[in-house]
Amino acid sequence: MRDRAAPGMGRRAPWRRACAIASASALCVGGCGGRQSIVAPRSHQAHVISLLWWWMLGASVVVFAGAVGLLALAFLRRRSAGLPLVGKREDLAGGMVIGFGIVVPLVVLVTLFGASDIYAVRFSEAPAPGSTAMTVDVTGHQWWWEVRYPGSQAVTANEVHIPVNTRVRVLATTDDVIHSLWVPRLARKIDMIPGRENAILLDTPDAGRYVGQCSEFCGLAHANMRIAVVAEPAASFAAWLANAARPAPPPAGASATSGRQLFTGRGCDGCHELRGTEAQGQIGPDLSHLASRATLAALTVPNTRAELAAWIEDPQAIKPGAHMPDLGLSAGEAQKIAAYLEGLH
Amino acid sequence: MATVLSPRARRHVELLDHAWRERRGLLGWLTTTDHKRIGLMYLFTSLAFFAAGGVEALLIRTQLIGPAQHLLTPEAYDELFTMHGITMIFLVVIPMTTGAFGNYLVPLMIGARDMAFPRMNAVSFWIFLGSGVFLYIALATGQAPNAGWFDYVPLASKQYDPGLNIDFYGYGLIFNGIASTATAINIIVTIFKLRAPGMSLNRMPLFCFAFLAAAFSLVFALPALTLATIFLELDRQLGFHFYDVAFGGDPLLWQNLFWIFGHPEVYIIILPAFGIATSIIPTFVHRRMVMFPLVALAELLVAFLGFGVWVHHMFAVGLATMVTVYFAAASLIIVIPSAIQIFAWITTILSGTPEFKTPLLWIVGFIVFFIVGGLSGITLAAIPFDQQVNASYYVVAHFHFVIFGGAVFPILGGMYYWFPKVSGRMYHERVGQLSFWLSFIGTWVTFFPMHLVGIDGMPRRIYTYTAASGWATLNALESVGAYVLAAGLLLVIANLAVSLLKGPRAGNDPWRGDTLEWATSSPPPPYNYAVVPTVSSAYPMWDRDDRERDAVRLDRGEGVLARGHETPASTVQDAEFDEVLAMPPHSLWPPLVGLALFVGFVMLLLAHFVIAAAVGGAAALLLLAWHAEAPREEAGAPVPGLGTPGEGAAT
Amino acid sequence: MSAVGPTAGAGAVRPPRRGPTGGPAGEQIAVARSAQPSGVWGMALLLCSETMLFAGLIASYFYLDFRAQRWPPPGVAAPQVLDPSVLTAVLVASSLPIALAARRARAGELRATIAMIALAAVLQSGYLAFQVHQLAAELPALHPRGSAYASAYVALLGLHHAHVLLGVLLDLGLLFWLVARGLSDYRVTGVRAVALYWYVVNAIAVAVLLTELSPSL
Amino acid sequence: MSVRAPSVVSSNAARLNAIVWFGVLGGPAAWAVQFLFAMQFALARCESPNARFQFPVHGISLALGVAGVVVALLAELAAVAVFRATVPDRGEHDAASITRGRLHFLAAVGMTVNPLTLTICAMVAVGVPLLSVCRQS
Repeated sequence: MRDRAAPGMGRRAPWRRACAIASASALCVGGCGGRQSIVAPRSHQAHVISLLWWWMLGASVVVFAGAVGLLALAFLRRRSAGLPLVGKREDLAGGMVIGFGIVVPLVVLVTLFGASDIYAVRFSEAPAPGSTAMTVDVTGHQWWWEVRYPGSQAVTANEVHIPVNTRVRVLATTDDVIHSLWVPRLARKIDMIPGRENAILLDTPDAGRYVGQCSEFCGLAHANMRIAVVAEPAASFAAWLANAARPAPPPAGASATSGRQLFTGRGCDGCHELRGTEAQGQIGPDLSHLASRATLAALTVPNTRAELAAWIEDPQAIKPGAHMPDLGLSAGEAQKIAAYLEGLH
Repeated sequence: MATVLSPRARRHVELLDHAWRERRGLLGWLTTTDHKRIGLMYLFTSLAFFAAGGVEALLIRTQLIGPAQHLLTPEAYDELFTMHGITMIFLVVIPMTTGAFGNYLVPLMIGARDMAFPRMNAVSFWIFLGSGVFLYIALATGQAPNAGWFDYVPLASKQYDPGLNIDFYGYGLIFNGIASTATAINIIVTIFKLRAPGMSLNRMPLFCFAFLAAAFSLVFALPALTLATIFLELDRQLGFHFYDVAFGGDPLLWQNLFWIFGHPEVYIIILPAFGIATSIIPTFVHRRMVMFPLVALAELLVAFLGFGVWVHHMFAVGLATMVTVYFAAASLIIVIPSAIQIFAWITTILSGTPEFKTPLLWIVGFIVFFIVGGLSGITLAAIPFDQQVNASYYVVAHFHFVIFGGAVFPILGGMYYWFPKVSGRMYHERVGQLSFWLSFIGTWVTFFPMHLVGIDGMPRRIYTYTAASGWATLNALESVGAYVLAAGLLLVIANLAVSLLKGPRAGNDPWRGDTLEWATSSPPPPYNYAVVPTVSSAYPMWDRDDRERDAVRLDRGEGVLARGHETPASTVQDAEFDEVLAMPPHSLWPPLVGLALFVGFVMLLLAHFVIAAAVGGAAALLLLAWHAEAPREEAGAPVPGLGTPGEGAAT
Repeated sequence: MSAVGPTAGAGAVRPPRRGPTGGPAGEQIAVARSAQPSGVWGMALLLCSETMLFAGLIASYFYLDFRAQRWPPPGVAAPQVLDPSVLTAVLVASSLPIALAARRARAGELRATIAMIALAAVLQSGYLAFQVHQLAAELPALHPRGSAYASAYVALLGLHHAHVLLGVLLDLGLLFWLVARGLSDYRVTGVRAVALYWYVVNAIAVAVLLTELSPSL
Repeated sequence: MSVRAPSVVSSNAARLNAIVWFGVLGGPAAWAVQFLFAMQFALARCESPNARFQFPVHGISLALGVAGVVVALLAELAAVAVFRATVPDRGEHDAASITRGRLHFLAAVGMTVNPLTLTICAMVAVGVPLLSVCRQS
């Protein structure tokens, strides 16, 4: 999925090919249009922006080559005074400055202003309320993302599920400091600022998992505050949403049951909520369906039982600075709690 | 002067030597008001901070050399990248340019004998030194600022950063701002008032236009930062609510105030570099700058438009497009003054006969880097694209090309260019060129790949990244480049240090330079010029007959002003001789005032407000005593060779 | 040509004056000069910086104002108009003795200069005393810890009062040296610079007053 | 024109000096006013939660933009006029020629700066009305 130029998307097909080829060629230095590359776009607005980038890059290369070429020429004819061909003509030298320094840039810059800041900007502007099929509330926390689906009980963290080919309005807010939601392949970034309700549009035709990251410095674990957008066909999205809206499933098996007791007994419920149980903590992520997530600690480690146990036992070792305290659990206790949480599908 | 003097001329020079004798030893340096010694103190202090900032940078690059490294804890990493930014901007580039180059060279270039306010010049150095020590005490005690150099609230608020870290930031920058403002005012008044008679605005070296523009930017931009940090400390120490949404404050107030300062700041950093470039190029290209008036304009216009672009740092905060376009438009047009200068430089080099000696090499390197940084800057004025790469490594690449390639390269070129003038000795050319090529390659390898990782989605200020991100190769490359760059910089220092002791004698004018500083001996005497220079163009050293006329006038004792510690002042626009200023000699008050302010700010930091107020009162008394040494008055009598004071208005 | 620069505008065309002898020791003062003295230029630029500081302060006040739903917030009384207006009028009035002091100083009349500065200093410190007393009385009612409005209000007045205090200190320092040493070109320039300082402070005082009272107007 | 006779010099120079400073500062001042005011109106309209700032931002932007363009044009004319009036004469170094050279220099500066500030005013004046009111970007 990562680097393949996805199948055409109507009139936007040429752009897609252009970008895919270009990203493959230009950025293979950078690990081949990596998982967070803005030049491997998977949405219309990301396409527009990457196209804008390729045009600006092209123009820049021309300017740079021209200027450095002139400097090289100056080196080659360092012994002969005057301009090439025309010789000592102060008026022409002045003309060069006015032409290359004022006239040409003026034309280019005014064009760029119209093309990007007046025209292209409308594709990445916030969607007007009510103009989209659905809204998702994403709230930044130090250092994880809370995801809620208005009109549904569903609450999750660090993984935003959206249906493909659907205009989704993401309402980006913060619970503490400034964060910035940035999933480069799908949309421009949007800062999450106290007291503001900022919005961006998510709308991709391609099912897939798109990784993003907090891009405004937000403290110790800023580097480990990643997010994934999971775009899936409408049917499977509906199924996921229905499941996510249900209360947490009961523990299955002995060790899970004792894990369940440890969860409340050792104070995990002080921060975490398990919907439909007495665990009603509101500080950390909702864990009602933890097992349905692919990763832990905001995409720091994969969500396997071993990693989960390790994370529960010593959070700081996995994510330095994280607010999740070390509860002094024994390895065994951590294993039991992990066994329980791994059952929460 | 190198030329043999007639007995009469020598008598005048002896009088001057007597009138301008400097104290020796440590006390001499402590109490000096000589712009050249103050400039040197600025130079060495900011070089020390440059070393510190460089070490911080190398630690950062080493931590990022591969995925999931553990050289630094997140706490240490946050303090290091914050201190790296603060150091390089407030403790290196500004003092190095306005402080060292401005102090040392502006009076020489305009044919003056000192700055307009010599004692204020000294006090601004001591305050700068104090602020630097203040900030590094924070690092030494493990509570350095750790919220990034632009220190966004609420992360920087008491709630999320309870230690002293941010208080060091707030008071350190207010403290530092006093010094910068004083220096800026001093430079402006010096350029307005102390130009040698005949040096009308259009005959002023472009170097001075650049420093004038930078100084004006400082005067008008710094108050915004001071205000923002005052609010910050009121919030943190007294529980005010300027930035606290819960009580009707707004975090964006900080961002606006900070960037109202922060963007002009970028031009404050780059403008002196323009000035250095425009004084090195004509010398080594053996011709005058093409389009002198446009280059002068470009330098001033950049400073002016720089005040209307700040929101392009905030395109992602969710403002309305119809607000942000105002800033986008200005951000695009501000490119044109830079384009004018770039093509003026290139055309001058192209149509002259360039000698690619070390100083010119650094300037050519600067032009190349500045073009790259300028082009990436244009892309950041395209709102949608900026909203993608904002706060990513693409931006880190952009401003390092502009600040390191654009500002530090000319500074190093300037250090080579004026080394003979300041030290009287010549540096080693071969080693000089080697040091350039090492730094040039190092800069490319360090900063260019940052564009690519930025495009590839790497945010700035992350202390670690995963192997899966695909950023490892480029980051390793960047770190290697950083070591190469460090080697190049060390070679520069080594070259200059060794040449200082062993270099061959340079003479007054080793380059056949174009501006006045090359007219006097190397190093210049305390009074700079035995005779007030005659000026009839912007390239006075290329008007040989004027220099010969000066020799004659010295012989006749015209325009020598040997009666005392004096320098002539002239009218602002046409530089007609206007009055004779008696300059205050050495004074002990400046270092004392600096010390008092240092103690005062430490008390503020520790929230001992009463003691701080008492220390402030002491500082006020020191300033009162300061004025006991009023300069000797002038009678306004005609001065042979200069004319009658005040006659300017008659023409 | 006079010193009408592109900037601080601190200079009008003046005929070069040969200073009349005056002052205690009959020393010659007021150097012949057609441009503004450096001291006046320096003060003018310092005041550019100060003006930017207060421009930012006032801009911040209104920024928080229009970001707010209600300004001042519920439960906080809008400031009363009369007292601050009268006090500011007094402060602005002190521009007159200041201007006279500058003129007398250039004419070399020491006593008149001292008298005028002293008079101005009395007016200014009277203003300061009353204002500080007022603010101290208001503080309990609107504690700066209470709201962004209170923060902005207190900071606005506090910084302005500090500005005035600085000016009074300048007055006193100047008086000290005038009494001790009499007039000289150096101190004539000093008087002119301090006068310029007060013109700007008084202009700012009016701006601060209008800002402070904006909720009540 | 004859700026030889001292009397003519001073009066002429004084007048040209006033004109040339308008020629240098007119455009930048026009932009500064347009920028500060138009942008502030838009900011107040879009950033304030309460209804007392419902300005017609499109119109304001257009009006101030046009005003800015006009002032910048006038300044340009002033600069051109002084530029033509003060072609420097070589060789002389009397006060008159110094002043003339300086006026010529400032005029050249003005001639360059005004078209640039004019462009900014025009770009925004035309651009803003094309944008939807207060849409977040």
